[in-house]
Amino acid sequence: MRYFPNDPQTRQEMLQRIGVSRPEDLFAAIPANLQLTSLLNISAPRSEYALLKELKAKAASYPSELPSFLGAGVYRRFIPSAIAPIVSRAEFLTAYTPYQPEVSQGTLQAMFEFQTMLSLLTGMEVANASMYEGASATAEAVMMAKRVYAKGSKVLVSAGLHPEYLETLRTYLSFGDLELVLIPLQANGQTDLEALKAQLDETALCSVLQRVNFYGVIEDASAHAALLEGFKALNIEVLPEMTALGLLKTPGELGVDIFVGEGQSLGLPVSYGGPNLGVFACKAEFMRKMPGRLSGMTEDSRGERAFCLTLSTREQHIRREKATSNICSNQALMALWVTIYLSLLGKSGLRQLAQTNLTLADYARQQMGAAGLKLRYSGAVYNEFVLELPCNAGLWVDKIQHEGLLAGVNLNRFNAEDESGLLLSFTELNSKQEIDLLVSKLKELL
Amino acid sequence: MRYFPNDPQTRQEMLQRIGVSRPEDLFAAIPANLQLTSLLNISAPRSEYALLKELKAKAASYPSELPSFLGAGVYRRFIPSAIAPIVSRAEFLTAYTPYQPEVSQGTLQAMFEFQTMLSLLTGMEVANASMYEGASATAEAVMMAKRVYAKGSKVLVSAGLHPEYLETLRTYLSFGDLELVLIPLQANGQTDLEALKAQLDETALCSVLQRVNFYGVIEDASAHAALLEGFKALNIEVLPEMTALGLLKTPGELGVDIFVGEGQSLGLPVSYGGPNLGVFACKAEFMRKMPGRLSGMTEDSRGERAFCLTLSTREQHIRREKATSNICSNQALMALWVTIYLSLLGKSGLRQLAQTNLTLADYARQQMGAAGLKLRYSGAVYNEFVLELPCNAGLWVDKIQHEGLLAGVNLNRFNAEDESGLLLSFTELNSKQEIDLLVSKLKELL
Amino acid sequence: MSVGKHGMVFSEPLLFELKGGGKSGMDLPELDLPLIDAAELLPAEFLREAAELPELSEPEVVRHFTRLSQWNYSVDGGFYPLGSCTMKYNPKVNEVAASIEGFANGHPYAPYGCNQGIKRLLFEFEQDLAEISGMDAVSLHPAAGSHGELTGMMLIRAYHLDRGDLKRTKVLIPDSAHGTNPSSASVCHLESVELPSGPDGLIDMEALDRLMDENVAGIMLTNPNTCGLFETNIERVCQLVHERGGLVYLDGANMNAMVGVTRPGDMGADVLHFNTHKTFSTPHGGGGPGAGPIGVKSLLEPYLPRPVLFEKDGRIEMDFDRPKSIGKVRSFYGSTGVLIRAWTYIKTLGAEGLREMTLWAVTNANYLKARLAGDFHLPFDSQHCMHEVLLTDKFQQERHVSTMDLAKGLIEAGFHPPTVYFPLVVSGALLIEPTETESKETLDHFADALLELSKKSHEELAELPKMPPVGRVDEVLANRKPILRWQPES
Amino acid sequence: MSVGKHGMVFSEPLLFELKGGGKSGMDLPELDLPLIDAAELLPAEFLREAAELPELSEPEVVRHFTRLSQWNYSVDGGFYPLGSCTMKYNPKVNEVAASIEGFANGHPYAPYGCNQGIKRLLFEFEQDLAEISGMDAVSLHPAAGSHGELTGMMLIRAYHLDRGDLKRTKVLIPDSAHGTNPSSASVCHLESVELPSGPDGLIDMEALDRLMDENVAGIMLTNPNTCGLFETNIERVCQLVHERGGLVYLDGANMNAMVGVTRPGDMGADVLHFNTHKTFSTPHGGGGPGAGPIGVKSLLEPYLPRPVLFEKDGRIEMDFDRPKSIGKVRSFYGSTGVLIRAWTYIKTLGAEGLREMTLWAVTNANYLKARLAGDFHLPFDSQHCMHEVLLTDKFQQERHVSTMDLAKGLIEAGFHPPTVYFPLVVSGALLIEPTETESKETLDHFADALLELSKKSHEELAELPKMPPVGRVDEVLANRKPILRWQPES
Ligand SMILES: Cc1ncc(COP(=O)(O)O)c(C=O)c1O
Ligand SMILES: Cc1ncc(COP(=O)(O)O)c(C=O)c1O
Repeated sequence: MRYFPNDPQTRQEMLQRIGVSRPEDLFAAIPANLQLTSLLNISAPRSEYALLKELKAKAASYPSELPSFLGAGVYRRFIPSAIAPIVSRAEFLTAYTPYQPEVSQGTLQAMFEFQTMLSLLTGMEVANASMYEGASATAEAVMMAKRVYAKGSKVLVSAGLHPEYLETLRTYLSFGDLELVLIPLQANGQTDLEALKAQLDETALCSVLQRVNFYGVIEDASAHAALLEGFKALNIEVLPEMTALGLLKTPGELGVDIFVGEGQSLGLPVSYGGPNLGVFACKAEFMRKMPGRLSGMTEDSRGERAFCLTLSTREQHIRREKATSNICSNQALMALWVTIYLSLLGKSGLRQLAQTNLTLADYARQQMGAAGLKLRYSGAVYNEFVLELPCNAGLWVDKIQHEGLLAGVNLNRFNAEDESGLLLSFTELNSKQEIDLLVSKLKELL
Repeated sequence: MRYFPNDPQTRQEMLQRIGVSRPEDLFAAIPANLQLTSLLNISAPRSEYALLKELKAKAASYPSELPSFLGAGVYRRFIPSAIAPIVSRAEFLTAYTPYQPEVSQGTLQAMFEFQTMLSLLTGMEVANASMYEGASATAEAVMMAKRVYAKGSKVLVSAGLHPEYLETLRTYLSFGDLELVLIPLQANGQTDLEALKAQLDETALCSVLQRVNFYGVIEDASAHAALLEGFKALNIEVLPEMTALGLLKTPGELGVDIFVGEGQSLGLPVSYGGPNLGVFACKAEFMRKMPGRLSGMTEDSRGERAFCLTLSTREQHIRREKATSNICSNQALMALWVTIYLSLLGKSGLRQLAQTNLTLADYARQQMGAAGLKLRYSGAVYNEFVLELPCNAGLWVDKIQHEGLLAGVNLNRFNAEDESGLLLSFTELNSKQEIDLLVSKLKELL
Repeated sequence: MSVGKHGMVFSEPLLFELKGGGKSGMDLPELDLPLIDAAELLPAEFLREAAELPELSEPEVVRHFTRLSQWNYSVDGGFYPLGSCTMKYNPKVNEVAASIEGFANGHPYAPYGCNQGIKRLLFEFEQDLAEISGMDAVSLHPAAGSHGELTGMMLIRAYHLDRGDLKRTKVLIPDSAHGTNPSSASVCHLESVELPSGPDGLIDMEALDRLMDENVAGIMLTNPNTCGLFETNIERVCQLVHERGGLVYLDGANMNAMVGVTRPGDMGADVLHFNTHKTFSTPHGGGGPGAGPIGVKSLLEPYLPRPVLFEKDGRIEMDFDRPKSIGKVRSFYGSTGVLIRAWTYIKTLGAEGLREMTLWAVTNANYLKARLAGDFHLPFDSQHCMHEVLLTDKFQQERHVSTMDLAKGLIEAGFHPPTVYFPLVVSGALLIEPTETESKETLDHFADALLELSKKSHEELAELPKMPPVGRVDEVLANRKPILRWQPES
Repeated sequence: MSVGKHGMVFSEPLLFELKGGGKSGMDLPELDLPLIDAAELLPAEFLREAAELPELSEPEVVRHFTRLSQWNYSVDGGFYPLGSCTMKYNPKVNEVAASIEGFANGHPYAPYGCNQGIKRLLFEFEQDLAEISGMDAVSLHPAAGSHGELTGMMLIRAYHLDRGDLKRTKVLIPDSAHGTNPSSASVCHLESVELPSGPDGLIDMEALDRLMDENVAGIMLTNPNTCGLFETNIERVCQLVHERGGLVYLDGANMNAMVGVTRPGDMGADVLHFNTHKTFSTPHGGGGPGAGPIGVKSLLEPYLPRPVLFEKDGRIEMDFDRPKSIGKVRSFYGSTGVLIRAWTYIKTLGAEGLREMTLWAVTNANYLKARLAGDFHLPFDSQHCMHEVLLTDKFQQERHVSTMDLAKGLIEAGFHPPTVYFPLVVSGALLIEPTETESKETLDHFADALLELSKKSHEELAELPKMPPVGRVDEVLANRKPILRWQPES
């Protein structure tokens, strides 16, 4: 076994020093009836060559080469080649949580830079070092709201929230006594703020709004914020497609209390939806109520700038059952990845990227409109929108796959009654040419 | 341009400090008529995404997935995943020649380890830190022989030497006054030692023998060495497929004076034949006549073990026209790659690898023999041999490619008169199953 | 190997302190359309000023992060015996596996058939984990161990609630447990009741008997526990809990002491989590990502997060129609990229290799124990240790030398310190987990270094470490005056 | 950025000193046949004892080389202004390009059609190099710059010999030339005649006139020369050489000062080499691999190494039928993996980017010159420098401070030293080449450090460097008692 360094003779020496004759003797504390007497029913050891061959065969079922309009919470991004070689440097890859700051300044400074980068991007005062991913981070935001506003009990949630986030939130809430109230969308695809208003009272714990909502429509976040004024309910913004912040007003400017994002959209591989990256930021006043790790700037014994984990008294390893979250291992490497991505992209790059997404989606809307196809919602969009197909979306998507396009997400997946909705996403990896091809396929339906 | 760090304003500051207003002013020393007045006729800048797409499309013409029996000087090897991440560590990849030992101990120790590893593998007393590749290294060996034995003038070369090595040697010799005499092969595929004997006299500078010769036949190196005894002619051994040293007697044991190998066979990617790796080793007595870099063990100012480039007085940057070779940049990273490969493979692994190659080639020989196919030579082989096809080898190879096999090297490429010879190579990447398929295709010819 | 040397490591400003302006380190794909200004399409009040991200070239970014990396200690760089974390070697082939194009690009909502390959892999992985743990079903959704704990506790709660047993709102947790256990319990509104350990470091059966009542949903225990000891009474514990209507959660962080040798499912556990980033060699990444698959007995299967994978007509399908499911605990289906690595590891080792792994992980720990016993206090010595050994600074404290001093001294000597001051059941804990991928040679170097340090005075150690890029870091200051982001100088 | 700090770097024994035995760090592919013992197939006298290679596990090997790497200075880690070597940033995308499966696996003797893609790429690359240099044809065979020189000189000899001009056995080489020039000339049996530089560091036209006779095959010159100066008389030089029957070889190591601005072909060069590992950003790899393509005017085209690429019916073919070819200079067709990287670089920059590259490489060098002039002796100051600036230690020598002292002081300050004591035409040379991929910020740090060092005493500097893993290394000892391999202790 190529991973085990001690040869049989060395092992004998070690066992001798320990005072046993076989390694099995070391397990004497395990009752005999619990000890396995035969090998596990798992395949025999296999060579690296054979395994890579099998892995490639398995991966080959995915048609990577096809133009794709799949989004809906996980976005295809151009990923510069410069990121992976840095992230996979053993010093980042094979270290763990920087508990010992003297030998972890690289991780700690990168975490601090991530926090800063996300603060700059969101306009929020404090960002943490990562959560698992967007959906559970949304649940954490609601739980944090409860720590901030103990009297609140009603969780107001826009129906524009990603269905999987919503389902996750429901799961988290189902064991406590918070009540989840769903606020419907209007015909234009924006959240019905009147309906929200009707629910606002002192029992309202928070209002959860996905700013570019699941159906691609940009919410009127200022109006949302204005509505919440005068209530204790916290303003929680969710944003899976974070590149929208290359154009859209920051949650910070909009008075958001807690911001939750999905960092996958900032240059992480799609990777079947994981590992992804929960982005979590809030107002400074709530800092000590926040979940997750934080890197702080401090000094070393020589008086030089240094970094260390800080405000750990919020965390499970100190606070145990009273911690602000149970999170321990998190998405540190993904946060590093995103930090490098944003460093490379930079100020002007981010803007250009967002405008590119906007341009492509707009071109598609125009072309589809011109072709007589029906858009489900009229609200302004960023890089996604819903098409109302004149046929069964699932069947059409499967058919079109064989014609060489991954045409979009069939909304039936999230709503059994929705048979015609197709959610299309446009990123910098798409082109006019691909959109023209898509439109030509769609035209065949008319 | 993403590779240039200075923004326009900084550039202005710099130009100002220099005292010019435009960068073009810095080129005033270039006569005006030599200055280009328009852009080069080279494509416009292209994005990383577009280029990688194009590169993948270009690479796709090669059918990597097909079973392959191509060898003939460049060998398909199983390459463990652990090598690339180390070799591509920036500290190895983006450093240069370790002229400043204080900041290059990593490269220097690895070079020293390579030299040791190759000494152990070949049984030769001294190995250098690398040559470009096998063919030019063979020419360097002959030129070195001339430095050792100044009176020699006749270069005896076995016809079993790789044709491209032979052609390279001819090129190098064509500007001096050494005479190249080709020693033919016998019917069994071994070099005709009688013919060699007839050429041996005091004008014989050296005898160049490829031990596992180009046609796959293992030469009788002991007899060759015995023959040279009593003559001043140097015994030069060439070995493109170095894994044969997992089984075969070392050149050191056989009294070889200069050994030349192609390190590609020790775990480097095929990569269309380059970059590859010249391995060069010799007896200690010739050390100061050797070409190429050497890392030596010494001490630092604290009395601790350290390494540095040594015997540099042989080299071009010191000795200029009197240097032992003109080589400067070499194949350092390839040497590192091979060092890691051999470290992973280890003593038992190398033996197993060589036996695997031997086993597969033997199985193929047995099966083909049993099927009534004709082998060109009867001599013992390692992992390659020549099949005498009952048809035009070139046409058959092209046809069989379309049936899903890269069936071997058509020898017509090297000899216009040879229309039926097919050189087959078997490595650990082949299998019984693949060989059975090949044999079944070959049977169709009978 | 152990002796520290100076190195090629330099100071490096913050990203935001590098001079930028007007550049980008990334070229976006060419757009075959004229770029539309956002202001033409979106209402002005929707739009922002450009975010003040750094403006750097690719070489600057690469150098910045390369330099930062050079300040980190890592498994590839040295011995990292962080107890409870299983810092074993992370095989390089695993990284190759996860980055294969079809995996890296696979979209979770792609049409029928596209993801058969990855689904098959995940299904196989579930089966292997079930076999390894002796459980009936596995869910790969949880993102890390603690997320697995939470999911598992939700299942236990769902089970009781489904049976109408509404009063079970407490959970027993040994005092030696990891902090995530009580914390995870809290997140799903279970009240933690601390179960004191006996003098042998094991579960105190009397206390269990006393505390396990009809308000208790179950027990969350770690086996081997965080003292490196196998809970010898594990069957009786499970039996007792079960008899009184509770369920057993087993924290599988320490599976590296059990794989191929014994199975939690056979002991009586109803639900457990795995840490792929511990037992199954996926890299720790400076804090993550991990993955925390859970295994359950069939009584909990109906409550598993949705969707659940199953095989039908030779294809792997997803079952969304799970009426009793707790629902989702995250978006999509898990840390797939991490799970691919873990699959590769299990398939590489195979049944034989997995057992070897455990045997030699435990041997390595006991070898260190043998080397250090005598000079260090062993708080619990009734059995061989499992895959990690717990020491304390009791003997050293007699000379005012603390665990912290020893830890910083180890840094100076070129090692990563063990886990310190955990578990909390002993004072001045040093929890040392060597893992099976370390050589005797390395263990000897480490033991030699620790033995030498243990003889030093507090004064000598207090100045250490001197060698790393920074001296001892002032964590108190960081807490008192939190600076959590860089601010432009105004 | 410039200030050195201590780091995570440890001592490491030799590979052969690590304890091994009975293990391998590699699993070979499964063999579906019984393994045959070699003794059954081969005569016993052919066979060896197993080679005493190390027997290590994968984790040990990975850690060993990771630790070694941590002792190296690198471009990604810091400023590396090694003159004449163009240590620019090596883009990461180039590495991805070369490792694409079809390229990495492509066998040079594969049947018809398999290698169309790589041949097309190489053909395009030849065309781009011809355009960049103003030459008529390009060969990609040579493995590095010096190999290119040798090949080029062979072409020149072949040309003369082909014309029956047998007496041209000398070659003129300026005294400032790189050592490879005279050495390459020697390998193809040309006698080097040193051409003294004028007081301005440029070719002395009178000396040229005197030495250029009918026994001279040609001249080998470097432009810009190794003093960082453009040979202003280049056209007259070429003209004179041509008039007297010689040919002009241009050492293209310094192309980074010319691409997109001026072309050697237009100056009169007949043959030149490129160093892809300098101008075209392919990594230096601790000494290689490089690639040294050559460009020629049409008069030398018939002699190019075989085979030559050409286009026919939309396909790229290889022409082996070249009766006047010098033959091959290596096996196969060149350092393909390196050439793929260089192609990617050229296509990334495009015409605009290539010119920018040159403009800013020269600007960076002149900026350093401006910062350092006054405090350092500039031996030649008649023109702006090109992409590198040559200083000497003349002023510092007044206080007994040498170039060597400054170099080691720079190491201590966190920089790689410039090229030292080359070119030989000045005493105590410091040849500084910043390249275009360095920021002003870095240049300023470097200039500040060098200016500070230049004020130190010899005594202060003699002790440096202190920070790297080793102190000053005893090269004299290494030469006196060469130890070139590890020996098992007997
Ligand atoms: C015993 C124990 N349980 C649980 C956890 C939590 O696992 P994770 O960090 O994967 O969330 C840890 C992590 O260190 C642990 O040591
Ligand atoms: C001026 C000059 N010419 C030629 C060479 C030789 O090039 P290579 O090292 O690629 O053989 C060099 C290398 O440093 C050089 O600086």
